Amino acid sequence: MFHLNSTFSTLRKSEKIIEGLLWLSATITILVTVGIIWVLLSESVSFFSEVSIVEFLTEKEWTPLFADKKFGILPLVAGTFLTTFIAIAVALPIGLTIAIYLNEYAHGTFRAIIKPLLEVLATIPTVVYGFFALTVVTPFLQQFIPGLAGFNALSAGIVMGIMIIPMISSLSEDAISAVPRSLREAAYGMGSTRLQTAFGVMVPAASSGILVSIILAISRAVGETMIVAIAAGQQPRLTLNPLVPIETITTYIVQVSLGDVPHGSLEYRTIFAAGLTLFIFTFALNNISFWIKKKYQEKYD
Amino acid sequence: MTNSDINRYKDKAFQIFGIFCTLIGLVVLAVFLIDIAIDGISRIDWDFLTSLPSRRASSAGIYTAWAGTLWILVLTAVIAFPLGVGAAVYLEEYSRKTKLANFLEINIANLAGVPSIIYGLLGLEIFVRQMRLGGSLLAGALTLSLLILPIIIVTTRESIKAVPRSVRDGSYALGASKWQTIWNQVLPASFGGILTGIILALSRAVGEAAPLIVIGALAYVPFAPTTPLDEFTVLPIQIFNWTSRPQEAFLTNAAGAIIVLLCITFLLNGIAVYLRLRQQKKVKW
Amino acid sequence: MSKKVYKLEAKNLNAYYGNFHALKGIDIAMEEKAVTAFIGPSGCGKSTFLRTFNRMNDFIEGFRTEGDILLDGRDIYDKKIRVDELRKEVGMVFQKPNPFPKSIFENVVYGLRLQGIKNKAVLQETAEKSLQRAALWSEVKDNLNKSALALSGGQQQRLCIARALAISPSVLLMDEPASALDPISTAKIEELIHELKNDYTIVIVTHNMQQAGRVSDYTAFFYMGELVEHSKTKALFTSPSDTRTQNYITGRFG
Amino acid sequence: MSKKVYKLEAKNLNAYYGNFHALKGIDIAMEEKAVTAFIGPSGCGKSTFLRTFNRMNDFIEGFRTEGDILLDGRDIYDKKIRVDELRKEVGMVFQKPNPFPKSIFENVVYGLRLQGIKNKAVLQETAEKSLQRAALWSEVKDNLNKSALALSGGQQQRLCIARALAISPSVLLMDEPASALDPISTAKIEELIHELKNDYTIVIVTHNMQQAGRVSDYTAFFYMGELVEHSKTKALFTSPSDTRTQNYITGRFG
Amino acid sequence: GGNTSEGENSDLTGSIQIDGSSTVYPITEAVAEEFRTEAPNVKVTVGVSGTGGGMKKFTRGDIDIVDASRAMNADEQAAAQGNDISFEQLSVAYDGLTVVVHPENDWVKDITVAELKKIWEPGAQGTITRWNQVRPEWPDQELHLYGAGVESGTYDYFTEAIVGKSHSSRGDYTASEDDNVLVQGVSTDPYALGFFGYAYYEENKGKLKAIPVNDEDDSNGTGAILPSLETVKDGSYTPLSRPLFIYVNSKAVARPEVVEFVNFYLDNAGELSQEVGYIPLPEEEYNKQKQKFQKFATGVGASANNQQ
Ligand SMILES: Nc1ncnc2c1ncn2[C@@H]1O[C@H](COP(=O)(O)OP(=O)(O)OP(=O)(O)O)[C@@H](O)[C@H]1O
Ligand SMILES: Nc1ncnc2c1ncn2[C@@H]1O[C@H](COP(=O)(O)OP(=O)(O)OP(=O)(O)O)[C@@H](O)[C@H]1O
Ligand SMILES: [Mg+2]
Ligand SMILES: [Mg+2]
Repeated sequence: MFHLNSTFSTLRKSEKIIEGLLWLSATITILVTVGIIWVLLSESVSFFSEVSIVEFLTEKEWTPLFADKKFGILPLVAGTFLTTFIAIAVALPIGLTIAIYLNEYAHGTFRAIIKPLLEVLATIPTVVYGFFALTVVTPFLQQFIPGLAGFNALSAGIVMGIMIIPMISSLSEDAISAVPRSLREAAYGMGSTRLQTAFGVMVPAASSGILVSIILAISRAVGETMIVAIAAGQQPRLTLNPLVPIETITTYIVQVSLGDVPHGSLEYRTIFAAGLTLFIFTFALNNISFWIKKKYQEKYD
Repeated sequence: MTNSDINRYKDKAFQIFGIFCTLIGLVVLAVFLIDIAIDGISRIDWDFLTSLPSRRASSAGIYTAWAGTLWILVLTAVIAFPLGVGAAVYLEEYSRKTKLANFLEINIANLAGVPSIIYGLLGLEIFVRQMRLGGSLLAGALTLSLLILPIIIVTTRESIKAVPRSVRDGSYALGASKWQTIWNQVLPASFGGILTGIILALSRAVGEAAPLIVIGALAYVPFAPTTPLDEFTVLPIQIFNWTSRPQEAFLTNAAGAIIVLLCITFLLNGIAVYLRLRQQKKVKW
Repeated sequence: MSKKVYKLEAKNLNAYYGNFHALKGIDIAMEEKAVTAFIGPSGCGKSTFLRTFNRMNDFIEGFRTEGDILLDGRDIYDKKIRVDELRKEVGMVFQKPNPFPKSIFENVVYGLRLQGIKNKAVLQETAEKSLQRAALWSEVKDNLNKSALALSGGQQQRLCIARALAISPSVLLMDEPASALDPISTAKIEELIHELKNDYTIVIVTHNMQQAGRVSDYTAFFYMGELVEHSKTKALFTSPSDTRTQNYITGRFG
Repeated sequence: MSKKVYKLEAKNLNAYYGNFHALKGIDIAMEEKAVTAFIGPSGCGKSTFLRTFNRMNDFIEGFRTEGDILLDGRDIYDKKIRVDELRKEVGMVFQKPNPFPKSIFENVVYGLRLQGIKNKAVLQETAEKSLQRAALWSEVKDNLNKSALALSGGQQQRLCIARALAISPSVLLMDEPASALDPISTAKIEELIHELKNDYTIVIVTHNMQQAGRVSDYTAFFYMGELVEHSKTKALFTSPSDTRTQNYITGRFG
Repeated sequence: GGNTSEGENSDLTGSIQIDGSSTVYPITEAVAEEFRTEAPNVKVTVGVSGTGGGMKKFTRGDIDIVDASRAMNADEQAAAQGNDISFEQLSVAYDGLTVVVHPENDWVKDITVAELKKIWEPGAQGTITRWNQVRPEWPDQELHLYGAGVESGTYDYFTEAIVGKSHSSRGDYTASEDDNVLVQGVSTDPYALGFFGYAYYEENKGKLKAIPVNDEDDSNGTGAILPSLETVKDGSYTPLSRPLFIYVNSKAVARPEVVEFVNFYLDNAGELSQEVGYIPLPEEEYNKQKQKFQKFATGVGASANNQQ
């Protein structure tokens, strides 16, 4: 007979406790979200009691701190979208290429050195990046792009892209190297070149991890503040032209919350409305990518 | 040209492109490091590391700032590591693929995109005001922990996922409980990936100024913190503060402080790289 | 007269992967301290059935069973049953070798460590004994701290067998344990199975009918999720009662 | 008289994993359109040797060879040799099934896609032909778009064989291709090997001496990294010239 | 160091919490630093969460003193009252806003307040876009504007002084909270016109050209006047010099270390503010502030005593 009510019941109890603790850790993320929504909503509600949502969403100007106040969030959304897009356009090809190159082409020791070196890029304070964009990248680009303003979305986006390269390269490389060796062998055994192995087998097999790295990178770009605050100007403007000054939601929020605007005023509350917009924005983005990922995974899992 | 020649050229071309991309990263990094070093290395000396803040750039030091940064780093790691890994383990190993799990997944990815300043506002409301921690190290570390939690969770989940089913099966078949399997097999095998995530996360935390300012971290603190409930400043605040001063000499100070900040993160990275390498030698399937 | 208690029993067992009906109304009872071999064409459900005995299928999303599986007369799908205890009782060796990314020694003593055994001498002794039984000791005794992943496929599989033996289960499930082994190691394993059946109840999935003939007391033939025939091995191989079995064992199949 | 050109040849081949001397001075020559079986105890270096023919060991850090491996008289470790071309010429089936996490269809046509073939009809036709040859067609023909990972072990392995056949190599390396297969599939694969040797040169690693006897024209016996004996299969099994071979094939070993 | 301090005051202990404007921060930092030699056992901490954030904390009673680059507004006063906090406003220095152009700009010799208004008023957006629209003899070139971020006290003050109404200006200019960023912008753009703190001009004289401003009011100096220590201090550089403040909590002045600190602040603000790039108030103005504080401190002290 095998025994069940053994001395291991303490073990069983601790198993339950551990599971409970783990569950608690996971649900903390919900509490954080609830907290954020609460913080954002509590002030946004009184904001929207003074400013109509229709105006907020359709007005094409954002001038809440001027005497002539206009509360159209679109210019900030456009700025956020623009810089994020540029950053991802820089970071995705470069980061993924690096990940594949390191995994499939580079020698093991080379990879072991390069990977952490690149990760340093993500650790440089963003203030430094901001000044780099303003004082190095913009003047450099101005030599080729005549119409480029001193403050612009382009330099800020490019530098932000450089900053998030290691997010994509390191996490994607991790994902690719976690693909079982047998798959790689199968691909090479069929006469694949390294490139074909990478794109035909490794990248698809690691797609979930790669997608995650991209989402994280996008999220980081959306939430980044200092680079855009310093290098992109602070001019809310409804445009997708990367050559002119713009303002992003994050920049606006940090400027106002660290600025001299009286707290509790309508002007101050705009940051919560803007924050809420960003929150909804990323929420939609994440839902879409989650949905894509789901669909994609179901096919092969 | 035959098809296979084309493939070979593509392969070669990609290799060159790969080297090129890697070089871009490295060159930019080198430019940064050299630029910062040129600006700031001369400023770093014993006095700079041991002096208190001052209006005179030449006698201002970063003692309280780096002490605060170290405190924040350690506290944040201590808080965020178990929380993040715990949440990831729960989501990956325990939770069924239910609506709730889906919701949690989206929710976490979502949190990763919330700008840091909003975490600052959250921390101000919850930790500083409701929990009455004031502008203390603990309040700061809690705020930053929430900020980096999503990064840790997401990356940890990915590395847990990468542990082959067969290893888990082997463990369960020997009578291991769920937690024993996780503790003895899954976590050790995914340790390398988890570390990468935590480093990326902490590196982000260590560079943040804005949310800490919002929760009430200070710029001028003439004493190094001795308990988690003390007031504090951190290097990024000092750097941020100095870069906005009119005097050129403060910019040099900022560069010096950046070097110190980078050294701290290098040290952190170094430890992690070492652990990761050791790990990769052990785990290969 | 009280009903006879078998070591392992399945009663009208149905198993499903989602909508796919993998096991169809299986009834079987296995004697204690006997070797039962499961044979049948690839994909017929041998592995699926084997894995219900230690509930390894629990992890597969969408997998579910109907009917009962009894161990010593107790339903192992009962709510009160602790799966980890069950698995200590019912050891398993898998089709593909799956050593842990640890040293050889740590692989073998893993099960003991789980039970909280820390005594170095005990661990050492058990490791040696188990490795010897699995016919691996002589090859690795100088390298116990080497990573198990550096072993060849066959060595890895023998290590997995040693690992399962170390916790002395009363039932041993083996899913083609020798399919990656050379004849010499296979012979040793077969010999070992002979020895072990004095103390253990063994269920082995195999494709090698010679092997089934050599090692097993009973043989069960599966076909497309059904248990076609279950009887003494000799009887099954010499006078199968079902034509499908007949066709299969004479290779006249498909 | 010009020297005879063999399909595959190894000349004084030594191979090392770091400091471990895995293959010791191997000399062998294999005829075109013949089946050669590698046999020998687990860990003797069969897989290692097999994998030098398509340079799959290149990926293992610390692995290196001395001596020459010739394909059609050309040194495959020559700088000018293109490894991907070599591997199209020298197909491989592995010990553990390793299907891509793609659909069954995409697995089979993977090699064709590599070569830039996009014609739907050609792909479809090749897929069907290859799956039929690998004795899998009837089981999967209605599910070509199902994920290959949902197949059973045996089905997966047959899929891998189909995949290798689809690019029509001239040499086929098989590392225990049937160790996860049931007798019926195994018989089919063996039959297939018989058919294929009209056009292909086949090297097969096997633990099953019956299998070696059935499918191969030549057999090479390895022992502890050495090639002990290489001759016509019948000759090797009936009158081995080395006592180690004798001991091994009679199971008197170890 | 402080000229009126008489050696150490080492028996004074406690802590003083200050937060608020990053503009005022350098002065407070300098004072706190000097106060360390005066009273080594008093822990003074200074934050930079902005005038808005500082005021919020101040009106909730979280901090003792707030640095402010603008006066407390009505809402904030109400909040303070609601929390039973009374306070005193003290001026500590001037910040001279400087109008600057690119150093190669050779056409602008001076500018009038009216012209500035023409450039910066809300109606100018989209219409005043070229230099010659401001003054016909200036070139027909694009006009690029740089200025403080709209959330800053600097912007507050500039619009008040130039346009006549706080927060009333055009929006199509390059704004930055960080004046160094503006310096960078103006010094690389030949058609730029910008404004920022005097200290930033002082430190970057080589890269910038300051423009004399004419307020067309001869009662406080005739003609166009360049910002300088003297012109700001004597009040002739108007209207672009603004005062910077600290506010002191009435409850805090019950603590001797706070009183000591504020006195020390007012004693030394002149010298120290100049050292960190701001412009001191005239001497008599500091005396007035001190008297004001004296009255406040004793008055509050008395009422506190009365209540006991
Ligand atoms: N995880 C799964 N999801 C869905 N179907 C599965 C899963 N695992 C196995 N099956 C299907 O269940 C059937 C039985 O599989 P099982 O692995 O038990 O076969 P088997 O008899 O062990 O075959 P083999 O000898 O090839 O190992 C097969 O048709 C297989 O395709
Ligand atoms: N990656 C590796 N690193 C170090 N040693 C290895 C590696 N792979 C194999 N070996 C060693 O080389 C020897 C030959 O291994 P190989 O896999 O060629 O054996 P095999 O004859 O194929 O055995 P089996 O029949 O068990 O598959 C073994 O002793 C093995 O331990
Ligand atoms: Mg099976
Ligand atoms: Mg092998």
